[in-house]
Amino acid sequence: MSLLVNAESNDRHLSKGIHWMSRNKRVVAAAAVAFLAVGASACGGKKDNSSAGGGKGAVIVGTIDSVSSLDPAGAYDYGSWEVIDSVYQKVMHFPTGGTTPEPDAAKSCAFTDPKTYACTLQPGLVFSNGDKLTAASVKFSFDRMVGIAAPNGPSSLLGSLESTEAKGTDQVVFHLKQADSTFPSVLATDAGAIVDEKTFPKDKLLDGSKIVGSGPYTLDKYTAKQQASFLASKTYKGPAKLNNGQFVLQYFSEASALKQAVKDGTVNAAFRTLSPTDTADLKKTSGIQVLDGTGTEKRYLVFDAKVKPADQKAVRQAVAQVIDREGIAKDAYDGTVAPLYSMVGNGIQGHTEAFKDKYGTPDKAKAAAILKAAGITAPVDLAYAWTPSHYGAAAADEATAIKRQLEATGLFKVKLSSTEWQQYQKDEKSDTYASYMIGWFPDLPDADNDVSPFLSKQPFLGTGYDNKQVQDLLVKEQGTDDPKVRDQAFADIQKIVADDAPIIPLWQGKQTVVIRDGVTGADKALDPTMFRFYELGTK
Amino acid sequence: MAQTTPTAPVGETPAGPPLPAPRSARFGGLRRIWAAIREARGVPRFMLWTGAVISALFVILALFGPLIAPYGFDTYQSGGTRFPKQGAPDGDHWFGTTVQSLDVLSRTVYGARTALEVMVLAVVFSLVIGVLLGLLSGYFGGWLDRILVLVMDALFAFPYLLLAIVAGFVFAGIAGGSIITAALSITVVYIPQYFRVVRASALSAREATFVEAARAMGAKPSVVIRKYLFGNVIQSVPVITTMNAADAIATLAGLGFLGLGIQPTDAAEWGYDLSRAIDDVNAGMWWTCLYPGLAMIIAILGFTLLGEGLNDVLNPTMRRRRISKVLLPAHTRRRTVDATEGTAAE
Amino acid sequence: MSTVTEPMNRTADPVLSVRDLRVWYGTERGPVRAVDGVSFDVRPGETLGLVGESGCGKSTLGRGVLGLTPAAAAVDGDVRLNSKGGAGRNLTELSDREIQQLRGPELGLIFQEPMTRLNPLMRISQHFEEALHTHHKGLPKKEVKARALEALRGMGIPESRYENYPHEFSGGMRQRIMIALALVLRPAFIVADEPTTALDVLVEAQIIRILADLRKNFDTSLVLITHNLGIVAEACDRVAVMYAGHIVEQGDARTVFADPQHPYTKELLRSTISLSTTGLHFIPGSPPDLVQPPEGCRFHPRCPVAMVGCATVEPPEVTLPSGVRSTCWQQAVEVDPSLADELGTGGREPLAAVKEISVADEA
Amino acid sequence: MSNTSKQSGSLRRYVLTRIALAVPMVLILLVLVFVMMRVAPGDPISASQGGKLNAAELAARRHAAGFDAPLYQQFWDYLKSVATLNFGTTFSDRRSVRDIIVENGGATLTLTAGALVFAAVIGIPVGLLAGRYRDRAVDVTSRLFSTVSYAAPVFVTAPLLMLAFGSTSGQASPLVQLNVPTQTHILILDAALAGDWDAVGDITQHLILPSVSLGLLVVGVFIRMIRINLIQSLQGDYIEAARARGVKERHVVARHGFRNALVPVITVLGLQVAMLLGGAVLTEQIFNWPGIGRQLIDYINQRDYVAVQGIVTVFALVVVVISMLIDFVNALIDPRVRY
Repeated sequence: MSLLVNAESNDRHLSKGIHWMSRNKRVVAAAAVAFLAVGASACGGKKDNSSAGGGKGAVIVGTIDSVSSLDPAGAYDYGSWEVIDSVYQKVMHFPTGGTTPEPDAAKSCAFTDPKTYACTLQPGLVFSNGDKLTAASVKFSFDRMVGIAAPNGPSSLLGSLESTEAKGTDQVVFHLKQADSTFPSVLATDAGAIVDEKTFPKDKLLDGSKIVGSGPYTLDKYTAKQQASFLASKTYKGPAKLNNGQFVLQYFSEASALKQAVKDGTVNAAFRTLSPTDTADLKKTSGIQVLDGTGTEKRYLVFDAKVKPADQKAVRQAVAQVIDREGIAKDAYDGTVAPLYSMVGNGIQGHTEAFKDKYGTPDKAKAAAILKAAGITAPVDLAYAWTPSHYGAAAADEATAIKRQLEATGLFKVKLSSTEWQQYQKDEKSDTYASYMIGWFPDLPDADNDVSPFLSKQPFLGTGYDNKQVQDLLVKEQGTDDPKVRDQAFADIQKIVADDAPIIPLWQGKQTVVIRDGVTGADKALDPTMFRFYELGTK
Repeated sequence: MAQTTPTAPVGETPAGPPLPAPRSARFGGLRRIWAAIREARGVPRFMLWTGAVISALFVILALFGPLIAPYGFDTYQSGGTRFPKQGAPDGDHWFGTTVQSLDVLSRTVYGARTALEVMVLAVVFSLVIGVLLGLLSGYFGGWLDRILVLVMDALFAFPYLLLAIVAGFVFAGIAGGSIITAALSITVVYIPQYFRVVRASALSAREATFVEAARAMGAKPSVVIRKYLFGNVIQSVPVITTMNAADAIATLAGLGFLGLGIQPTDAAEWGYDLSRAIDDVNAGMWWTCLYPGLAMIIAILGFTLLGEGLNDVLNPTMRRRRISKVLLPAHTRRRTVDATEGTAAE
Repeated sequence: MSTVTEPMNRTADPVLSVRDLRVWYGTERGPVRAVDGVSFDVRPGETLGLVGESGCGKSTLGRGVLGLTPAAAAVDGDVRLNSKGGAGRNLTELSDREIQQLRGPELGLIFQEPMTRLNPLMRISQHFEEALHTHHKGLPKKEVKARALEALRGMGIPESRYENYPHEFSGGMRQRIMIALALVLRPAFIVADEPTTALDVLVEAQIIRILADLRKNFDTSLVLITHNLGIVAEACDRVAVMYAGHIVEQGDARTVFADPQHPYTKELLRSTISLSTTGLHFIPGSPPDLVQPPEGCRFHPRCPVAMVGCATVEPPEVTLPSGVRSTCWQQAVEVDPSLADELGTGGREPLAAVKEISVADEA
Repeated sequence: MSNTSKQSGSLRRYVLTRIALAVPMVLILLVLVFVMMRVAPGDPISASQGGKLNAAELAARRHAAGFDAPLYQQFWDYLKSVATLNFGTTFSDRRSVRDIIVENGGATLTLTAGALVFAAVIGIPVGLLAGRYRDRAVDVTSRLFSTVSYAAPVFVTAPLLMLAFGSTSGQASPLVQLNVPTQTHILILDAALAGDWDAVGDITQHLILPSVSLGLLVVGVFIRMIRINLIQSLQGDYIEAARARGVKERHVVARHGFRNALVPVITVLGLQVAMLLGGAVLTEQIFNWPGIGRQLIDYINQRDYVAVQGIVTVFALVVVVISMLIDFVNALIDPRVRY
């Protein structure tokens, strides 16, 4: 009915001689005006956003990470842990610059026996909502983590945890399934985040962004995939010394956009992850500094010893002999990664330069000799697989670089094959590839975490490499927390691996943070274990 | 393809105006198109020929890419010396080099090759499938028609780029990012277009008396479809085809840009090169973005112009009699004879 | 001979007098001589029937008078409009603006195809309001509606339909609305271009009656373009027969029909079915191509009585005692044998042989 | 007015039938989307955890997440989620697609609207001129422009625009985003409601480049369609009739030409919204625009097909609804449609 009335009135207008066109003209005109106005006010807007950088003492950090869960039980990726680490407290933590865990919520912790780890909590800990943090809270958190075992959660890190026991209000005892020297480190990861039993449901993940922890910050405002704003917590009692009252995580979809933002000054800092080109360009930009620190990401060239020609040790060795890590770092990554000569990451307790010691600098003569000795006629046809959909765009460059290096020696003919990540995982496990590209992000800054997943009895990659001696060494190092014993074990493992070359470590990522002038503490914040947002400040 | 066999009821049917004469049932459409093209004038003519020339150049570039391009699409060194990384245009590399120290010129040329392959495949696929389904649906009608229409409309309702993205994502997962995959993901987008057009004209032709007659004479559906509907439909197709060709290039690049297209190590693809070039643009390196971008725009432009021109020429409502001003010769007054006085007067 | 109209026609001088009007279209192949030197008069309240095969230039002539020819056309000649608004000006020399102002109040046009002539998005009321507003600035709304309804009533359209949309009317009603739209401005002169061809017989009769009444009610002069001789006989005072861009014969309708002079008129009359004729007669061949019209008399290729000379020399226009004017050598030579010389020696031999061939070509 | 009730009745009838017709279409759409997503390989778990866990662990988690449930089960859940306008909950970050639409829809809406405004402001006048003065300079140039703008993909124009006008990414500066209280989830509205005009300025400034890049995608089509339809409507019989009644030329063109050209134009332009939604995906990606399109790409990369399925469904539904609205508008403008 009302529709009709409109029609009617329109026609009345028409008959009064106000015609459609004139009306249309007016509409267009209005629109035009609006658009111009937009333009004008835009110019007005410019002033205010250039000042965004310093405003309100907040440090704004841009990133292309994304958050999958604000609840520790569902969070097992760097993006989420950036939040978790700031909002929640853990029994242990890694001190800035260190890789050996120290008490955080705990006053003290120790192995009472290889399978029992006991902690005493700090007195008077409270959550940001005022609830008390007691041994019960800790037990609740760990039981919950294991109980929910969320598909996207980190519960697998607690694989060695048998049960958690709360004695009184401040005593927590962790009973382990088997001896696990890395358990203290596990407690220091965000798998050990302590949640408020009054806020979090016992058997399911918490929905929404109203999260409560006892960490250095509270989550003030959260817009998924856009922005997370953190305010210094008034109730925090812990080792961290905060250099800012508020920091903001701004989430970007594209590295290029992030780069532009830090260039424009709409963010004070950019962390994870700019393209090599961007980083190179920003280094040249005035008013902007680029800081490098050791990262944890590693890239391995993995052989499948069940597939020809990778089944022949000589072939693997020959590749290890000629592969030029410096070249890959330069050609594919503009030096944003560092050469890696051992499966154990640089700066990790127990790291040795095993591959360098054995093979020295790339040398095709030696490689040729190795092949000759094994009676293999060059060139060897080697298939190398990589995936374009999991390791970023530069993966393509890395694959090409490897192909080029190997073929340059005339000893190999490399056939590149790229497969979408889903299929890639299946193929790699089903011994389809002779050699392939694998990236590794260790959960703990512990040598064991770099080697055991690949060399244990059931490795989760198709390596076809089964070495009893190595497996025994692994059991040995996991059984003790005596540094000397463990270091020796790792040294032996790395030596054997370098000799058998089932996996050739290629590079270890650098963490790069880009800051605008006036941002302080970035060097300290850039910690291999976890980025320390509280170290950042503005002059 | 049997020509008019005596059994075919062609001879008996009156040559209805909307239909080509029986003998030229299959080529009549094309002939008419060619005639229309030849008599094109003015803007349509301009668009038609510019488009044609550009498209031709594009095709040549693609076909003879290996001869034209100074290097291969994945060549990174010559004579042992490695190309500069992101080197600015100079004597050796007129268009500069990429982040992978590949020659931009060569990448661009080979990109045309890839684009052409995918384009041709996509158009052919969608043409064959779309036209076939359209004819069947329009000719037989019934539940087959109803279902097809629903499905096609549903596909049509999708934002086409979105559809291509989803399709690309599906196919890429199944078969990896090959040229065929890309072509298929694009095909999905265009089938409905052909289907609609073809079905519409098939429907109208189906009602036409001569087809009725032909069927009454017991002509096999295949014959009727081939000789009548196909000849009738053929005219609307060229326009869509060229337009889609243009679209296909853009869509392919779009997929490549989102990393859902062809694998970078398999072929040179403009969209992928562009996505890699975005970083360079922000770093003030214009050449890696400009040349593939330009090449793409020009290629699309060529086919679009061609399509637009064809549309103007073939679409009767757009056709228009050329204005040629008339100059009237001096008037010769008609002589009059007045019988009322009975004398001739000048 | 009707006695009512005769004296009026003779005395009053013409509302519209056309002399040597030419309308040529430019095309790829060269100019099409759609109207090529046409002269006629229309007196107040008179109805002139314009007949001829389709494609002979009838419609073009009508539009040419109203200055509605397309951009590609060239028009010249002398079209005097002696009505109040016309003031004896030559329409072919007026500016677009001036002629536009004359269209409606002075010159009306009724179309062949009524279905598509009304704007589907505008109510009937809006059509009338538009027309009246254009030519009578500031006419009060009530007045507008009153006049519109009056005109509609005249055409037998009920008031209740005033606010309806075109698609809600039948073809005949639409044509009546079109006529009402033309009449509401009381033009002195109306061209009706085959107003009934698209309509069924009953409606046709209706429309024709309406048109016939025009001159009684409004003293409007009318040029009625048609190929239907019956209509002419029924509704027209005078008739002009067109062939290939020329008027070949014109005069009092009854006289012409009773005693056609020009061979083409004869053929035309024979080819129309009537009770008298037995079987269907048709004129062999087809109208000539107006880009290269035949030399001499344009009808000679199809003319049953053509003479050799007809093929080369253009015939003069002969005004016969009856007042009928015919453009044909037959009459010309009868009236003034001396003209025969112009046809050259043997020019009066029949052209039969030639004709056979030309007909053969056509077949 | 005897015809009042009749017309409104017919209009109502028309609307109802049109809605009824849309239902099967929607159903087909749902099936299509569902099937596509099931044909699509991979799952969020192996995508996100693939590098970290061994095969057995992965399988266990896939089962826990119900990715191996029977298809009819999954389809039923899907239908329910659509029926409840919830569209499912993303796996990778456990947001309900409804929330995604609410939180990110605003951004997409703003962007698309901006693009439409730009396209309309440029396209409509130019198209009308081109159609009115066919084959004159204005026509030829506008056609070339439209063809070029049509030929240039977003991801080519966008970087070039960035290069030319200095790039602005995101729908606003982080601080503005931070300080504008969220009410409508349409940032520019929220800012206006909060009376923070600097923010509005900042937001609009960020809006311009993306809208222009996206608008260029369709402005060509705008021009082309308007031109063609105007030309065709100017060839209409009623145009000559109007001239014969001595209607002023500019009224003939405006009232009879333009208005009648409008009907098909509206339809086509409406369909362009679909095209815009598609283009928005790319634009949002490039300009870091926090709209639905960008979410879609994120979830595609995470193989989160619950999310992709939900978002795609919403997109498709939006298009269906829009095309329905267009028909209604046409029914209003053109009385014939109602019958």
